[in-house]
Amino acid sequence: MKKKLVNNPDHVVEEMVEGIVLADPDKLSKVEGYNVVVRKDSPNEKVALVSGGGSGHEPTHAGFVGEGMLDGAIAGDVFTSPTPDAVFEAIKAVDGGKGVLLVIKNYTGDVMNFEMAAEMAEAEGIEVDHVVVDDDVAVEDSLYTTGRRGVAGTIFVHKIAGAKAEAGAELAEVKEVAEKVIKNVKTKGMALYPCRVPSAEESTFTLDEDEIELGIGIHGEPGTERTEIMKADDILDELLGSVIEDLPYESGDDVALMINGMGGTPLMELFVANRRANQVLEEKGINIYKTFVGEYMTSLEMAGVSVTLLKLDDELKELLDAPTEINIMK
Amino acid sequence: MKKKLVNNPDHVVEEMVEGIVLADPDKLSKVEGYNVVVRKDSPNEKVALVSGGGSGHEPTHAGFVGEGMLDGAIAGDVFTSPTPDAVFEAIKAVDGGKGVLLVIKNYTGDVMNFEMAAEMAEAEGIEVDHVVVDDDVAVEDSLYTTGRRGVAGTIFVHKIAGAKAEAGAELAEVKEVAEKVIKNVKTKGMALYPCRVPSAEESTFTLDEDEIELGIGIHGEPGTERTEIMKADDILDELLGSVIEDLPYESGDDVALMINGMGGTPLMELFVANRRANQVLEEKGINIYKTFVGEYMTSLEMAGVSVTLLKLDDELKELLDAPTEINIMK
Amino acid sequence: MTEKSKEILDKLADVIIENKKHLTKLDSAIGDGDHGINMARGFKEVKEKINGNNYETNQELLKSVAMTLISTVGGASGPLYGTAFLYISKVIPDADFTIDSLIEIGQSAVDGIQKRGKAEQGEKTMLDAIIPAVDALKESKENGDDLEEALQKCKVKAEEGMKATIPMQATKGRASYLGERSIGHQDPGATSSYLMIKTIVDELYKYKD
Amino acid sequence: MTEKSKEILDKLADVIIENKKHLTKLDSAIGDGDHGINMARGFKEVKEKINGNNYETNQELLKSVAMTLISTVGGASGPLYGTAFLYISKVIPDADFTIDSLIEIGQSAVDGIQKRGKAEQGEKTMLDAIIPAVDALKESKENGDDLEEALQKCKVKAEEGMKATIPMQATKGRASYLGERSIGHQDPGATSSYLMIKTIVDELYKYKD
Ligand SMILES: Nc1ncnc2c1ncn2[C@@H]1O[C@H](COP(=O)(O)OP(=O)(O)O)[C@@H](O)[C@H]1O
Ligand SMILES: Nc1ncnc2c1ncn2[C@@H]1O[C@H](COP(=O)(O)OP(=O)(O)O)[C@@H](O)[C@H]1O
Ligand SMILES: [Mg+2]
Ligand SMILES: [Mg+2]
Ligand SMILES: [Mg+2]
Ligand SMILES: [Mg+2]
Repeated sequence: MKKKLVNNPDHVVEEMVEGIVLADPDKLSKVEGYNVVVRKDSPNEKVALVSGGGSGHEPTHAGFVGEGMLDGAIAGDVFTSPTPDAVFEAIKAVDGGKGVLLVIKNYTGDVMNFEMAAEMAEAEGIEVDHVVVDDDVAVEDSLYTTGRRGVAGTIFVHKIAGAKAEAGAELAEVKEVAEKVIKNVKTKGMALYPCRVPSAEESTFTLDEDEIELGIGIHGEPGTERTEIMKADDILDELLGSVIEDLPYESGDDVALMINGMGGTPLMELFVANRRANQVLEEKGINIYKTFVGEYMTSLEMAGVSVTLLKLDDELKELLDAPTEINIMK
Repeated sequence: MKKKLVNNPDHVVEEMVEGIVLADPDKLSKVEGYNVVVRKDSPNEKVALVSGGGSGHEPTHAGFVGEGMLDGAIAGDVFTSPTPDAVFEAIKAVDGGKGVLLVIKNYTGDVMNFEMAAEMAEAEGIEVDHVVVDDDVAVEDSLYTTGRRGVAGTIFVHKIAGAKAEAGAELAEVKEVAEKVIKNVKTKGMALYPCRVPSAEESTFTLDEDEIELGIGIHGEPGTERTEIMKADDILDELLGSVIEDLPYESGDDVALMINGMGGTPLMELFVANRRANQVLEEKGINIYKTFVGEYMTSLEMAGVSVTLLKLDDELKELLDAPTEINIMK
Repeated sequence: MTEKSKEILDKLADVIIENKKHLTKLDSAIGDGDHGINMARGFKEVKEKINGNNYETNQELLKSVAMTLISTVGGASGPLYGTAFLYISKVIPDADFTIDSLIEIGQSAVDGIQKRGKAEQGEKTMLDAIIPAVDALKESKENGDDLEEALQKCKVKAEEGMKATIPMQATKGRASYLGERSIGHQDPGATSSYLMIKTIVDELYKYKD
Repeated sequence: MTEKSKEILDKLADVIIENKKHLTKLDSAIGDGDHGINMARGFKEVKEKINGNNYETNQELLKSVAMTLISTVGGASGPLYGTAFLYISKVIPDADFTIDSLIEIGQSAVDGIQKRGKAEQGEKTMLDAIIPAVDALKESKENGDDLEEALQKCKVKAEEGMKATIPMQATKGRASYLGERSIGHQDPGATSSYLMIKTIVDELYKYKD
């Protein structure tokens, strides 16, 4: 996959951010000089939610900026965490005096850059706290690693913490509910075909014509296993099986289900995947409270799917259902 | 692209339709024995809107079934128009006594199969009328062809006719506004990479690693021109140029803009395209009333983009803005 | 009486199914590469349908074939062939076929296809195989040919008609999007029509005495 | 005084930019293939920044370098090297470097990187090149080596440390996702650290008298 609909790869993130804001100019604005998208009505008198990371995961993150979800999003270079000054600009733009919660995906670079930004903001008297999302069950969670990666489960953190903030909660309460989501959300993904960053000559990884990769990350980082291509139902059984046994999700649990396309997967295939996920969950007695099928956390044009479960209690259900301007989370 | 997330290709449409309904079981239901999706609350006391066609264009058509848009959608085999009996079932399921409008995309097969279904329905005393969408400016519109193809502009017909029906209009009025949309909507698309139907061994067409196809249809039908890969801005200038001069859209016009991904295009690239489209329209003095960026009318995993303009008057604006359950059209 | 018709239709279905790849390949060149798939899907159903049911009359039998094609083929060819068989079902006698009854059958097929598809001869469609075949029968009638002779001429004309689609530019159906680029390819629908006519002729020939 | 430091930093930037492909390739094997891209982007900015400005003190100069790296490199290496230079800026003298001041500078870099990244020696990171280099300076001080000797030993130890990352299993950063599969590859961050230390040593050596 050499061809791309881009101009100069060095400017692709900036041009994308301009395109995002131009698609919804009444509600979004760009922070001058930075690849930062914020709600046009910022700052609001509420706890503000800020997230961000490398680009290439669209609609994450800027696509979730809007009432009921994020107040600001920082777009780093493709697959590269943004720098602290950009994060700091986002924080300043959205802080309405009630403090800012940073939602960070668990990558060393993201964590450090956001922490530095938090220090900068605190030095200016802005109250800042953060949570780190690590929902990818494909990575071993041990004291001897940097821990699990943050992937599609992040969207549920944005939605639920966003609703809590919108409801007028304090920073500590918003953080608390975000951490409840993080504790109850698990994801596993796979790839059929790799992606290529606009500035690179080659794909980050390669897969043979009869090979797939299970447990892959959203930057084409290696997964847990390379196997022969299987049929969709078997792939789903494998992904969902790992997710279910990890928490574990049990009979009688209410869950939100996300079938997330990695960027190059036809929607047709995501619905075939959703069918099997429903069958498996029904067999296990796990109740689907709400289903999300589509592209939420992509990896450029990677073909593949990830499956996310979030275990819900009454509070999380209410916040998941709360109104938001973000169409694909309604 | 040989690998797909499917089971038996012969059952892919049926499994997809099951997956679609399972994703939204409170609002959608499947007509038993047919690949037909209808609003669960059907029939309603209003003019009903039915569309459909070959599968592989998701979210079209079933993804647009819901309050404010379609009442029913028929999913044919991949890239093959559905049969009249399935269309007839959809008509029967949604008719609430005020008649049914069929929205047909201009392909010989679609037109004939829907017309036969209409005859069947009329024989049972159901009032049926139809419109034929032909927005693809890439095809020459002459008396000596079957005319232009129906592509992404169809979504605007669904939205606006759907809103009119929801508002309580009569069949003739709904048809009239649908035809107004058809007269004012134009589209042109292009492909960077082809798609492959699940049952086939090979892609419908091939493109070299430095080649793109302009004016391509949504089934990989040949376009107007094969050229070397160009940068995004040049591609947009070309597509939008053809669209603008066709109606023509003129300085002072208000338009809705749709930047539609063909299935395998990263959202990042669609936003880069949107940026250029905004620049071009601004230069020409054409006002963008509302922008839609995303996947609306796809062609499986084809990589590429189409650009649609709809010229709006006050009536069309109001109907475009009218509430709908369909998230991506809000 | 329906036994003989059933056998002909069964054989006709086999021929279409055997030619699935061939028809699909022709459609890949100027259409969307599914004509063989569509037709084979439909005629597989036809075989099951007619062999699993008893029909009192040829009319009933043909109507059943028509409805099966209509509800399983899809695409452009589904309604066209479906309507052709539906129109045929209205005129087909239970008596042995004569040149007269064959003309009536053929003309009904053409009427059905034209009613549905609004195409004329020369637009690079199935009609380019069927119309010459019906014309041949009419000519035979005027010339006073016997049935055997008439059938042979009918088959030859259908084949010539099919081949005559090669230099034509399509102005109907999906191939018309190609404009001039549709020239030089044989039309898939004309090909499936020829295969059907050929099979019917060959089968009738078997029973000729 | 800042002229000499500027020259060293300018040379250091050149070396990193020259090694863009090499560092990226190392990162492709066990990371996400952007270390060289990230570092080159940052040090290109550093060159522009320092050559376009006048600085009164080395502290000012180093702080400017730190802030530039922090705001342009991104990824994991941006905040780590940025913090290292920020910490260095707090201790760097304007006087000629001595073993003592070099130890203080090196230790500040280590402190900054550890404050930010919370890694220890042996986790297959940049620290595996830097810590041995600082330890060498400390040893030289105890042994009473002269500056020249100390610098040479420092460079050798940095290179040994970089190479020692090859058999290590990564437990920090992106490479840790690979688990045992990270073994057998040289760490890109340790490599860029070695290149910086080598350049500084070579440049100081030039001015040694
Ligand atoms: N209007 C028409 N009248 C008669 N035959 C037609 C017409 N349009 C298309 N056809 C025939 O249908 C054939 C294509 O059938 P098929 O491939 O099954 O459908 P589709 O074009 O929908 O994929 C063409 O080769 C042509 O012979
Ligand atoms: N916690 C850490 N402490 C010290 N160095 C680290 C740490 N995490 C990563 N590194 C270093 O960073 C290098 C990778 O940098 P880079 O590729 O620029 O960032 P990213 O991993 O975000 O893509 C690794 O080779 C390693 O030496
Ligand atoms: Mg990186
Ligand atoms: Mg077709
Ligand atoms: Mg076809
Ligand atoms: Mg890296």
